[in-house]
Amino acid sequence: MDFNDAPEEAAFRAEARAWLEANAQAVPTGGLGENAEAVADEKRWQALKADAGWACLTWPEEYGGRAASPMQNVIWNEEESKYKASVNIFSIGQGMLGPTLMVHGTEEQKQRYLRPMLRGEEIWSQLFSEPGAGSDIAGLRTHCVRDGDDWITNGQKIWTSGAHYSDWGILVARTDPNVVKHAGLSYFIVDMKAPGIEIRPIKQIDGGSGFNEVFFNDVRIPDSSRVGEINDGWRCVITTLMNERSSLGMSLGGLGIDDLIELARETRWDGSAAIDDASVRRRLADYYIRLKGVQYTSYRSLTALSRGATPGPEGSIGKLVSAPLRQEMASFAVDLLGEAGVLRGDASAARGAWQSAYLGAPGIRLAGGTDEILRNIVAERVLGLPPEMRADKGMAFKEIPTGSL
Amino acid sequence: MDFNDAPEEAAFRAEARAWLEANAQAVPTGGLGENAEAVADEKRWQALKADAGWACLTWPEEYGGRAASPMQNVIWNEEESKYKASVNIFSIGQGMLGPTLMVHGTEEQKQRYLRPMLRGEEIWSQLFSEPGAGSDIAGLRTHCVRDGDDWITNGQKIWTSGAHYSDWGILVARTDPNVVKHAGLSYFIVDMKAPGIEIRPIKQIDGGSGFNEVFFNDVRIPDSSRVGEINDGWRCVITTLMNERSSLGMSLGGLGIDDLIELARETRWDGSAAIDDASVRRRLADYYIRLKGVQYTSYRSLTALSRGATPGPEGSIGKLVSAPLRQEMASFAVDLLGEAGVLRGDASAARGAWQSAYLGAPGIRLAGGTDEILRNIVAERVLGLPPEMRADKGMAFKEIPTGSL
Amino acid sequence: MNFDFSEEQKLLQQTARDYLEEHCQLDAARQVLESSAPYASDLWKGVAEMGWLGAAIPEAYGGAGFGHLELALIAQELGRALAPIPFSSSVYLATEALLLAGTPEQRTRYLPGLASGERIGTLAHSEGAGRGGSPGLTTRIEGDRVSGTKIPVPDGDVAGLIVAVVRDADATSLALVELPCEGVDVEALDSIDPSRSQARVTLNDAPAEILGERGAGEDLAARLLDRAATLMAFEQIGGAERALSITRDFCMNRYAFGRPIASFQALKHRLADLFVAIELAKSNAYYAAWALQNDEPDLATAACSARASASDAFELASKEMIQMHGGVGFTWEYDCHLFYRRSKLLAVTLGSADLWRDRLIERLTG
Amino acid sequence: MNFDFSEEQKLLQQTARDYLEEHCQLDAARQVLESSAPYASDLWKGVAEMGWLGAAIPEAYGGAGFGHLELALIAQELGRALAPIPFSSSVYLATEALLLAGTPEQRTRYLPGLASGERIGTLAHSEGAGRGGSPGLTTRIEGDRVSGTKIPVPDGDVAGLIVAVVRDADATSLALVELPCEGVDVEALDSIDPSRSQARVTLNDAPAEILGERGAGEDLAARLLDRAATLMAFEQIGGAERALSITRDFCMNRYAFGRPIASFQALKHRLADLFVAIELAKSNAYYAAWALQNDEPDLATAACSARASASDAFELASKEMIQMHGGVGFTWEYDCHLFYRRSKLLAVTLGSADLWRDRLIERLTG
Repeated sequence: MDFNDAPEEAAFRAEARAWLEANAQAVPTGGLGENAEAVADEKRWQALKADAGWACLTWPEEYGGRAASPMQNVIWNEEESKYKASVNIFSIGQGMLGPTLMVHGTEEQKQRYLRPMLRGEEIWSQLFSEPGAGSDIAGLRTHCVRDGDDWITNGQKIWTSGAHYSDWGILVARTDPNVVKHAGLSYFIVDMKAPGIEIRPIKQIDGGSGFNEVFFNDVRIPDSSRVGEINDGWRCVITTLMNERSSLGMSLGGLGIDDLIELARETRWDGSAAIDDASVRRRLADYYIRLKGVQYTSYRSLTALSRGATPGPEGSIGKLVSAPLRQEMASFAVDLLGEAGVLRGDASAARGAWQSAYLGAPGIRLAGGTDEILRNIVAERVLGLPPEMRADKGMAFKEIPTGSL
Repeated sequence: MDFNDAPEEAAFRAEARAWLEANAQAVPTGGLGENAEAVADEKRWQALKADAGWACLTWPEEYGGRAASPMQNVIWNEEESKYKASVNIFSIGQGMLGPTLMVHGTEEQKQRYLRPMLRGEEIWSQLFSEPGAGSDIAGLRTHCVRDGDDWITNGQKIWTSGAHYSDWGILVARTDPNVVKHAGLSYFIVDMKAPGIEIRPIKQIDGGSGFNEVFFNDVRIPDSSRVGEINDGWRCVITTLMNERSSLGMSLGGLGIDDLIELARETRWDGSAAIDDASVRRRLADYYIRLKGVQYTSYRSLTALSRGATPGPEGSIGKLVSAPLRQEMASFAVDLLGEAGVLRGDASAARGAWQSAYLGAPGIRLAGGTDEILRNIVAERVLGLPPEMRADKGMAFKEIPTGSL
Repeated sequence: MNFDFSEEQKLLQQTARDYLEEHCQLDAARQVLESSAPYASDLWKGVAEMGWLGAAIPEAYGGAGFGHLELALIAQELGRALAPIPFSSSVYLATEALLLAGTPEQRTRYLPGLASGERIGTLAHSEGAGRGGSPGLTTRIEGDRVSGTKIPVPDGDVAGLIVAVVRDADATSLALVELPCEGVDVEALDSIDPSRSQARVTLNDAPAEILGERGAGEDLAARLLDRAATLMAFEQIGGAERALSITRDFCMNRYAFGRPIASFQALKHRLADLFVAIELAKSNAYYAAWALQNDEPDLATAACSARASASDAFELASKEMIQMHGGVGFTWEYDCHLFYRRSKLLAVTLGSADLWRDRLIERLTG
Repeated sequence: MNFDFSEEQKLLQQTARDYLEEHCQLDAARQVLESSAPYASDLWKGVAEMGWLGAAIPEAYGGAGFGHLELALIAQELGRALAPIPFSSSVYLATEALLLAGTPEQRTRYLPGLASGERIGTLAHSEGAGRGGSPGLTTRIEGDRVSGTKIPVPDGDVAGLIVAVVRDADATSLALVELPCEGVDVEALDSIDPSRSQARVTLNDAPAEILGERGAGEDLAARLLDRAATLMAFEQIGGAERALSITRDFCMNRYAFGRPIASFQALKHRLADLFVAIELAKSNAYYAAWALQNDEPDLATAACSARASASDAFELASKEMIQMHGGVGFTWEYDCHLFYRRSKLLAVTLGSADLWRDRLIERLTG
């Protein structure tokens, strides 16, 4: 057990640091794809990194990566995050879709798509969720009908991040409604600028709109853009999702336990600092302990990973704990401020950052696996408990009962 | 809305008080059926009450009751509890089994059993639960096979209160294993002294043994002791259980929130009273608020009852909230005392009452409907949510999968 | 004993519900939220015409003279509807302050306007982030002039009468400030729930008049807050019940894995827990309303129990509402966020649940 | 970075588990619980022979010289087995006190006996109900004599060496008291978990010797408790893991309504939550063990996190264990109560989770 870098890790870190320091002036400073200029800046930075061998570190060398170890990847991310927020507009492609193509794509597909993805020349979206298929992804209804060498696609996707600035998307659609739901899906690469695709931003509670609805109206997809066999798309979906949990960020506008402790120090309660209140102290301690627990758990996973273990469902713990915890912390911060806790903007402490966090937090509990799905994953895959009883067991998709919503 | 007695309520209360005052010297002082003498005392008191018209107040006059209103019954219980703990060794019979006999029994059965039950001459036990059938009562395996005018009974019951001093029991047993589980049960009156019945006390965590296991080895029950039709016993069970929840006590060795507040006042933390700690105060407040909520909820039910409403599943709320809360309070009391919190007996604060409560509390959460069953009841019967998916739906009892426990 | 509302009271409640279902669908809150309007003025007029603003005001002062039990039930319905009007400020706070401590002259001057809705009232006590005990107040009264900054003042931007908690050299008092007037500067502020207004009110030698006994402000404010908290608890319970009902219906009609998500036990049990939390809050609130109506000393503790359990129940309800709706629950388009915002606003206004728990123990243990 | 135990350490843990599965089934705790024996003496001898008592004691003093990471893993296995022996008192407390502050002479005198198990040690700090800060201590030292009453002293009835926290006129010190001796009266006491011993130790001018610097007792006791808390966290985690594992198996094999009760989502989700609580505690404990082994200043906060999360996890595990077992979980015959008792005992010994949370914030905020 050792928290210091091993010698080869230290050397790698020094190399990363040196390169970042030398190229610091090129780091984009804008928000996450908030406008065309910010996207262009991100693309330039990604290309610069790619040319120097700092893009998609864990990818195999043949696709432009350096086959780095998970630990090296973490070291790089730690160092890069000192210059820029580590989440970027390429992450869905590079973290989830690229790895899926590597496993299930044809040689032609790999050659065509992986390098531009790595260099940030092309941005990718994921088109899985639907209004009627969230946690139950395999219940999706968007469908493709064969027409010569093409598929004609109709339906609606939702929760698509960055659809408006993406070049390509990965679409999962139903190609056979007459078999059980998992068995009738196929996995396609789709041109996001194709005729018949309409993209509408979704306004969220917190005012942001990082997500979109994507409508498909007779969209033509050439069969050569299919990944994997017809009706065997679920296998690809699994590969994609296995890469998901670990790549999800858990930030909350950058607010952490230190900020909350600071807030409790600054805020006055009846003439004393709020942090002098025993109940406040105990809550802060409780938050701190859970956050540390999550952090050290990720170190344990990382250690396992670096020894060649595949990332297990234990990774779900991080999000399952952090997401509700962040909501709790934001809610507590608002309460801490007394009646002024409701105020936003300049009239509020920390310029309303906690209030924004309060409004944003519920989304974190829902995106990328709800609390409930994560608990099921832990229960079934880690503890080996029985799966839920299946009301749709053995039913053809088109026979499965549906509700009005 | 009025918390005072209405005039006729006040008159009734005065009448009850006067009788109790006049007969105070006859009130039993021993524990709940702890020995033969205590049982004899209880029987004498019950007979005295019965002769004066103060037994089973809500029962119809034809069986010795006075057809009192629920509100009058509450008033009587309030007044009697000033002299003795209101739970008594007759309550299972009088509160649950008697009312079932009134609905489903033959005229002969009613004439034979109800008056001695009311007068406390005969004590009754309930033989429902089994080692393999707790929450799923209809899954019980004790079975009766017809033999002439008798039934031959074999099997094992558990959690039978007072079996060792009972005269009669109500047994639910399987009379047909070839139909779905609810459809093959029958409901019998059984002589607790009959040959082949063996009673063994169950030792509980907290050292007490208020419950028993009851073994049936070829016990003969005459068919005339059957209540209701053959294989229609489930209907009687429902009647019995509907009378259960409301008759369950929720005491915890008499400890209440006042005692906990007192403990927090007396206990020193770093030179101050523990109750000066803001976190302790907030917890106490939280307990107080929940307890008051339960108390006032019972007043609301009582008001509804007194207006002729039947007791609804809302009654489950009281136990669902109180039982875990009592465990939480006892656990908190132990913590409050610091390292000395583990001590029992004279070396401990309140002579170890909180420690005993800590050990006894888990049982309260399990007896008379577990937390989980109560939540299902609220969810299904109050909120109208769908029932659990049934793995044993439509199956003959003997085909239902069982585990090794 | 009779622990229920009377048939007449229930009828009044049903009338209120019917009226609001017609005139205040959830879209009303959304419209105020999305526009620059501080409140729904048509609804305000309607509510005044229904006599609700003066529910607890004697007829002699232009009120309907119903009583506090009736007012509590109206509050519950307004909570259900997330009514975007300054009802709580004007009725639970300003009107109650006058009923509690006003001279006959003050009542005559202000209550009719408050009852008719022509004048909106509010209480100004908070002075910024944190919890301010009365001795720490910086808003000063000298003679008949007050100076200081109150923030946030709920509905302060639309108020025509402010009851301000103020200090002189050694004591706290309540003071009435009429608006608009010289020396009062009002600025509307953004908040978590823009369907209700918040403001900063700056007083610079503004003319004021003492309400109640000079120096009795701490006691009066505490008693006023007990009354307001009791009524607010009903508003919160109304909101919580509506959130539960919408969520229940959603879960019944939303299918996943071939069945209603309401059939998954984890959701069933949480919905049951939510129902229980609301029922306990309701029972506590009923008791507090009874104490309020009958001027029982128990109100001091009952208000705390009602308020803390109602705040917790509504917050839980709105959190679960979003979570159980899944992704759509996090969209602007669905109504969940209206509840999420409102529940937090109401939980924080008049002080957090923890503050009321503190107050409870203080009162229980003397 | 490498955040895991080494292969050798894991092997040692496996050996410990195997040994205890053979020599310390749950029946061992039950036997001590039901008898008047203060602890399982055969097991104690066996554990000594395995070298566990001296795991962190250098070989020069008769120990095995493994280190604290190894000791932590042994503690976890003893926790799993609910071992009814005075291990925590003798090893985490008395032995650690000598390692932390003993003179070479004191170590030479006591460590070999502690390593061989011939002498059982413990810490006497509590002085009755409540939380006692060091300045409030009433146990006095004058010259080389101590007087006062310590209650409860874990395993005080079988101890041959007590490290007592004592006061003189103006400062706190640690003092070593050898037993049996004149002026020391020991009385065994009944407790929630009779599978472990508790005692009242009354000192009347008992001969004593200062351990560590005179007057440094407050600091030394704090550092000692950090060490003990870290090791105790592993013991608690072991207990929690065992409770989870037994409960999981029970729920898989217990059928209701035609299916394993483990298939009911409410139980599934609670078992998942329990697993998560244990994993977080484990991660916190790993970090604390690393800090302990490497004498990192971080131990001051890491011990708090480890201890508080481990206490909570074990308490939750044992409560859920009974609840999920249903009625049988409440019987004497089933083992659930052994866990329910032990989890509370361990959570209270060395101070409650809340006490450690308080300590954490004190240390984080200076």
